Amino acid sequence: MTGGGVRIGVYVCHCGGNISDTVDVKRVVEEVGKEPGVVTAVDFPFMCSEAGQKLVEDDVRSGRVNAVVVAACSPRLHEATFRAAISRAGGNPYMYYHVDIREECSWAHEGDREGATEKAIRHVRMAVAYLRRAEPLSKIKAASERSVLVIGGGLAGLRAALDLAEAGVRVYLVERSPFLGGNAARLGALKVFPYGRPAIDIVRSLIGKLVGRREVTIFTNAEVEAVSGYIGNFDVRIKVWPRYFKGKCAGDLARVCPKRARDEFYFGVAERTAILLPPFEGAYPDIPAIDINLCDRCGLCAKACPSVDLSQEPQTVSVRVGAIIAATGFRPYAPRNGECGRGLPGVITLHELVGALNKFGGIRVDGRAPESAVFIYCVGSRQRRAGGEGANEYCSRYCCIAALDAALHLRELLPGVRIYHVARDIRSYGVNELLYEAAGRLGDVFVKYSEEAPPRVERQGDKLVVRVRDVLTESVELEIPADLVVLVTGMEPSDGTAAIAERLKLQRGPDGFLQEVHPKLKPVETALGGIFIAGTAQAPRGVAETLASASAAAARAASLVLRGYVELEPFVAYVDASKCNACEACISECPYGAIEIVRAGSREVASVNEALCKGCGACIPACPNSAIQLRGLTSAQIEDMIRSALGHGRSA
Amino acid sequence: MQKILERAEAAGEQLSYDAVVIGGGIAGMEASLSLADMGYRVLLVEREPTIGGKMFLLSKVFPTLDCASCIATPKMAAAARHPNITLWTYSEVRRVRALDRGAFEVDILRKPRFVNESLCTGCGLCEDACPVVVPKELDFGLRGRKAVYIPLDTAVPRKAVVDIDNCILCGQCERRCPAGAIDFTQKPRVYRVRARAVVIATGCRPFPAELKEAYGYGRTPNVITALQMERLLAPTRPYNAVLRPSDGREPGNIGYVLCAGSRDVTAGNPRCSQVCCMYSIKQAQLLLGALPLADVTIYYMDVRAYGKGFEEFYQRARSMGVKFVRGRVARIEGLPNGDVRVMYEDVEEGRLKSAVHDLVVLAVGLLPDNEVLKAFEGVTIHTDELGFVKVDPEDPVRTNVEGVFAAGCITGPKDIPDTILEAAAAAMRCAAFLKEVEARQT
Amino acid sequence: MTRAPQILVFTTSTISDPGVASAGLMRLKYPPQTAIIRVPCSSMIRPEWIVLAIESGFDGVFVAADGTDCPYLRDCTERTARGVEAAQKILASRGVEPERVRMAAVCSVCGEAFVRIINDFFNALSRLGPVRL
Amino acid sequence: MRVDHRLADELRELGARNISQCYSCGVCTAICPLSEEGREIPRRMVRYAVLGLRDRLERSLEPWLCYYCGECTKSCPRGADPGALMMAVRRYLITRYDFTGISRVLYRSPLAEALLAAALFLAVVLGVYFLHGPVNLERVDMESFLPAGVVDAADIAVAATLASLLLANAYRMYRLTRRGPRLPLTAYITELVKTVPPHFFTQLRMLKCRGSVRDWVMHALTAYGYGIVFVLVVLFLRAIHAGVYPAAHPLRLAGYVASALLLAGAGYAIYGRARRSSVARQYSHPTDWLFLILLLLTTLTGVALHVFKYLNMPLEAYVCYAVHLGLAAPLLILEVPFAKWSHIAYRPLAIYFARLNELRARRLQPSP
Repeated sequence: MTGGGVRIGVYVCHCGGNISDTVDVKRVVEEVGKEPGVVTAVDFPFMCSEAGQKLVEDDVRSGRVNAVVVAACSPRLHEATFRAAISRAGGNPYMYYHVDIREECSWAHEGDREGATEKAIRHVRMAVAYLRRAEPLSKIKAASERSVLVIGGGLAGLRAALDLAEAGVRVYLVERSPFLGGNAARLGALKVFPYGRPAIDIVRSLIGKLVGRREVTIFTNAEVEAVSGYIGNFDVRIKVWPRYFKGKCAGDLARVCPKRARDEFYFGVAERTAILLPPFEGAYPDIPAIDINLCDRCGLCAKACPSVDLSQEPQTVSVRVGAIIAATGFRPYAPRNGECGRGLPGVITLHELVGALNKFGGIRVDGRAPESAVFIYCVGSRQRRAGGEGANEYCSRYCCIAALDAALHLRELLPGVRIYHVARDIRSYGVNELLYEAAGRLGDVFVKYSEEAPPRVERQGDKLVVRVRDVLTESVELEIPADLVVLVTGMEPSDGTAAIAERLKLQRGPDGFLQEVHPKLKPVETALGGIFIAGTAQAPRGVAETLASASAAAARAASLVLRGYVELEPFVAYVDASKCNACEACISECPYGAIEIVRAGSREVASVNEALCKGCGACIPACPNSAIQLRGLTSAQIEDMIRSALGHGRSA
Repeated sequence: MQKILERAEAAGEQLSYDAVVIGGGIAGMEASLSLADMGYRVLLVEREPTIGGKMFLLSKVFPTLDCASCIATPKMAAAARHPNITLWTYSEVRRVRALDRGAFEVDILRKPRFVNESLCTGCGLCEDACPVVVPKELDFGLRGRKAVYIPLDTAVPRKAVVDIDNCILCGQCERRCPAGAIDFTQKPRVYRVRARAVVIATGCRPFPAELKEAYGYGRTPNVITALQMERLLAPTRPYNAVLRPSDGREPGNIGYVLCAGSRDVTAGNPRCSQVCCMYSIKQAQLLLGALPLADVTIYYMDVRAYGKGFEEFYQRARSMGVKFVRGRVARIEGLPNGDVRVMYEDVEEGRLKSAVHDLVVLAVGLLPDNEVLKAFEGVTIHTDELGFVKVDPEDPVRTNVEGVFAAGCITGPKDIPDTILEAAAAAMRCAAFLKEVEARQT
Repeated sequence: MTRAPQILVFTTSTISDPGVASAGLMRLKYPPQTAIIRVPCSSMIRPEWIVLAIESGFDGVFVAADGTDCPYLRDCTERTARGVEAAQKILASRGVEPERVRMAAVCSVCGEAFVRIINDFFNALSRLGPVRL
Repeated sequence: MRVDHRLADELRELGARNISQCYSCGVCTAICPLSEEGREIPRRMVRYAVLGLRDRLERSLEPWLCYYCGECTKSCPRGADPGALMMAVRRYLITRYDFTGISRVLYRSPLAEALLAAALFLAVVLGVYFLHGPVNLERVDMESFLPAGVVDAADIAVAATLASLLLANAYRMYRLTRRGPRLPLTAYITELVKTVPPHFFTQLRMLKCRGSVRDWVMHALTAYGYGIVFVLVVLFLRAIHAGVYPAAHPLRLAGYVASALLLAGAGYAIYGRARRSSVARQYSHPTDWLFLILLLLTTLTGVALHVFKYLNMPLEAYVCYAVHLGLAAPLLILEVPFAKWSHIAYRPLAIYFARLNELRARRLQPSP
């Protein structure tokens, strides 16, 4: 037996049947109890419950056990739980190995009791082998910056930034576009949950509270270019693009500029020039910016306004933060040409409708106010992906509600309009049901289609016609004449979300949105410590849910940075100086520059800077002498695990 | 108990906290933990003898199908252990007075457990000794409990409590307890606590299904609520199997009636309860796992699978063979052999139909558990027509009273992921408020 | 009756291990004759470990790499591949089929892909029969 | 099928106030005691209404199966009042069956209805005023004031008009609702005999409605009371005028009983509507009120006429008679073919036509 006095306790969880229905936990306990070094092996219905944790604590406290194996669910759920339990009992939390016998065993091998039980035994044996060579470790403590970087100046970003600032945290808010407000500002006069106030009001109010707070630095027209460092100490490089404006301007600049492009603020239904004016009352900053990609530097604006300065250069700003919140938002799904009539005159998306209602205070088709409008739901959402390019399988959550909201708004503006809703399920969950009810009360007609028979939109003379089989009416094919067809499109991750995922190495789910660690245990945390996510970058959601998730992310970031220090896992590389001959092979392997050659007495050896080392282990195979090792996962441990897996390791 | 509580004495101690969190369910726990992690001192008050709220009674939770206990119990343990959290279970908020900006006076009644918490080890011997059996509330009457009992194995604190209303004072538990923890001399005490902020997280109560007369709940034994089904499916369940109440047979054919007490003006609730579709789909999946030969039919109007991963979860249920019938059940009647007939229109076919099930589960909606709002003195917490606390559109955890926040189902029905986000948000907003109050005072 | 092939799987803590776990979450089936070792990043795997696994009785080794999702390294795949190739060479020199070592990127939600790959690998190893050292 | 938003508006005018509230849960159909597989009501009618599928709606006989017990409305989780929709659909169908367009006017404009009723009333009263015979003020002499022959002639004229109108409307109803091929003539006759008389005389289907026994009884009593009076007036007017029957004569007794039934029935209905005692009586259309008021007043004036006759108050009796006839005219001429009373004919016919459609459908199916 190696490792001196390693006394191992093995605890096998039933997970209330999730495991024990498939894995014979009694046999696991019996088999691994025979392993050398194991002093106790028990099973328990819920290891993660207080009583289960107490089992571990009692054994550790009494000194009976000084190394622990818990075989339960995924380590990402409860590894930290049991490490904490061991610490509480006075043990070393790193004398621990978490074996997953649920996701990677009972759930994957349901119905194969023998196979699953064998696998569970094998994995616990490997864990025991690991622990026989384990040594007590302690966390690396590092000072943490009391500041947070918030990426994205939309609703979530604004809310999170304001929360943090109010809690006394220094905040850097970076927004890609020239103005704060994001998609929520573009909803404009549309009222949002619980339908007391228009969206723009909320955005304006948040901006008003945020701007001028001394804790807050806002970068608009800016991008996060690079992030390095680690939890508590991120170095962030921000590129700030020039606005080409030094201040405000009197006069109508929009007239001066000859260039034209679609105005994103109104979802492309209006035109703008290359001079981007503050899009709404109370926008920040309140000075214009030039869209330099559109601008041909004709200089007309510079003549009209002394504030224009076309000589401005991009700047790079570096900041140091303790945590990062990614609130990079969504972009509306863009229907393919031909999808539900996209491309025909009079067929627009929900966002375009919203843009038009806000820009023009109404909508006109061929110069006339529409007498009838058809909303087609689930365009680009809830689709089977087989063959269909671009479509999304997920439900975008907000669109039913937004469509109802927009329809009610439309009716307010055009009282006589006839509105048809062609939907699959109306998902006006919770209090939003009242919108559905109101739409019905006011005479909107609801038609439902099935996934197999999506509605078709055609042009007949000067009218549009929507053809749909109504499952509520014996599946008769209805022909709904319409002046306006609104495609209710869902959310997709924004370009900013995709870019930030790439840059920060954040994981994305199958739906493309940023992935949290666990929807209930760690709902705003990412796999990378110190980086949190909020709002629609994470999943489609409405305004209230976006605000809540933003405040939740702020809470997590605040509790991290307010402490003033962070504790990092001790799993970093170290060099066994006696084996190292300073060949420098490891140095070039390290992407973080964490290894350097130092003098150790009479000779030179490699040495690892623990704060910079991320513990990836990339240096390990480089060393010809196996001098460089990873703390908590040494070559010897891995080799023992391999040997023990099939039962040959016992004699080794 | 009522009589005993009337004789409650005022406790002499003057306690003060940064925040009092009312309700120890998932929202209250999460809010407390978040506040405590930010360095604030929290008093978490729970009415029941254990924290955990509704969540730790559940089986598994959508859309990940983790066991609810695996999520809830570690949080319960963490809340009980956090150095910044004081946990008072079996305690009721009697009065909340707003004295000033950021100054509340909260009277809290600590009910006697008749068990010395510091002595009790939760061994359960008293339970064995007690001769009184009454229906167990946490199992919705599906099984019995003793007059002295530990609420569930996963309870926090895992301590016994004497149900004095049903206790016959025979003293058997007292004699049996090896720790000498049973103490019938305990008295209720009212503590006056100063707090700078209050978080309301009292959650929801299920719609009382008997109010929907056409569904026969209470008269037809094999019509149960979804919460009862949760208990039948949960790992801490009463029978270790899914059995129907009338004859203890394994049901082979189960019907789910959605919107029982929601989206229904005749039941007084025109709103959607937001979670019933998903928990029904989840239960259907679990039932297909527990009873591989069973048929499960879900009667629905709109399947509201709106959250992250929900639609995929719904599609999975369909592919597993759960039958979805569009049509709201109009009437339910019990048959002499215990089976249950549901009458509905299959809306997609336009046909009047009826079906016979072994067991029918009512997917009951959620109503607010807002008793505590009456305790507020001098200020009124605004609620909507159903009694849910109204919040600010800009700050969906802020009530109309400054310094009072609300999170979880008390502001509207919601699922666990949303509840957790909202609770953390409430903690954040509360922390910002506390910071501001601090700044003004210094 | 031949023994089912035994496979050693290297996974990475933040990417491919969640990917393998997601197969379980989706209740996808693959052979239980698998043993999993978690490492932080697949680039850390030493070729000797792979060789040791074959010597210790495993019939195949599968490296579930991070691919482009790797949170540590941009060139994680190339580095991991280098190690795998080195191991294959050593094995080949000892008369062991290099096909007994495979690698593929398994993203954190790629349960289906993992199951497809591992089942395929399992079948391939069954066809190869036991290791002849 | 093209949707038509105007239909819902029309039906709204005819009393379907909340129908766009319907979210198609199907509870109304499942709760309706008269709904049966293959003849689902009311949700299907609701869909036709909100979508404006006129053809489908006009082809439907199902609306005549509904007796407005109110179960659907009571159970509707959205407060969409499907019962009122069914009533409105019946009104709409009456206007569709009626080729003259008068029902449409009656239903759409309470003012036109009132004016028409008033015009008929005045025409009759003035007619009596200008055309009456010698006024005997010594004793009540109805025969010389207004000879039975004249009244009978008017009766016949009215009856013929009404009958032809009703027949024409019934034929239109038949044409609108016919589905399938021609049947052998015998089938038409046997089915007619089997369905129309029993349902006409009993309206038995109404009993299927839960808790409807009292309504059915009152309904039946009113109808029978009316029937008796009708028969008496048509067949025995001369003798009645002459006052030849002693008090205990069965014919006179029958007259008394019938009057009492009519008074009770109309009174019950008016009371119920005024109190809004049940779902069906929550919202009354002006045509409903006019019908009931006319019925009540006609009966009351008839009774008064009788009283004046036996109290020997000639002038009062003559005036009363004129008013009575004046009231009876719109009651018969407006209500029977164009409004409320046409139910009496359409309901049994609907059952008959439905039966015929069933037979046709059966013939269309290849026999197994």
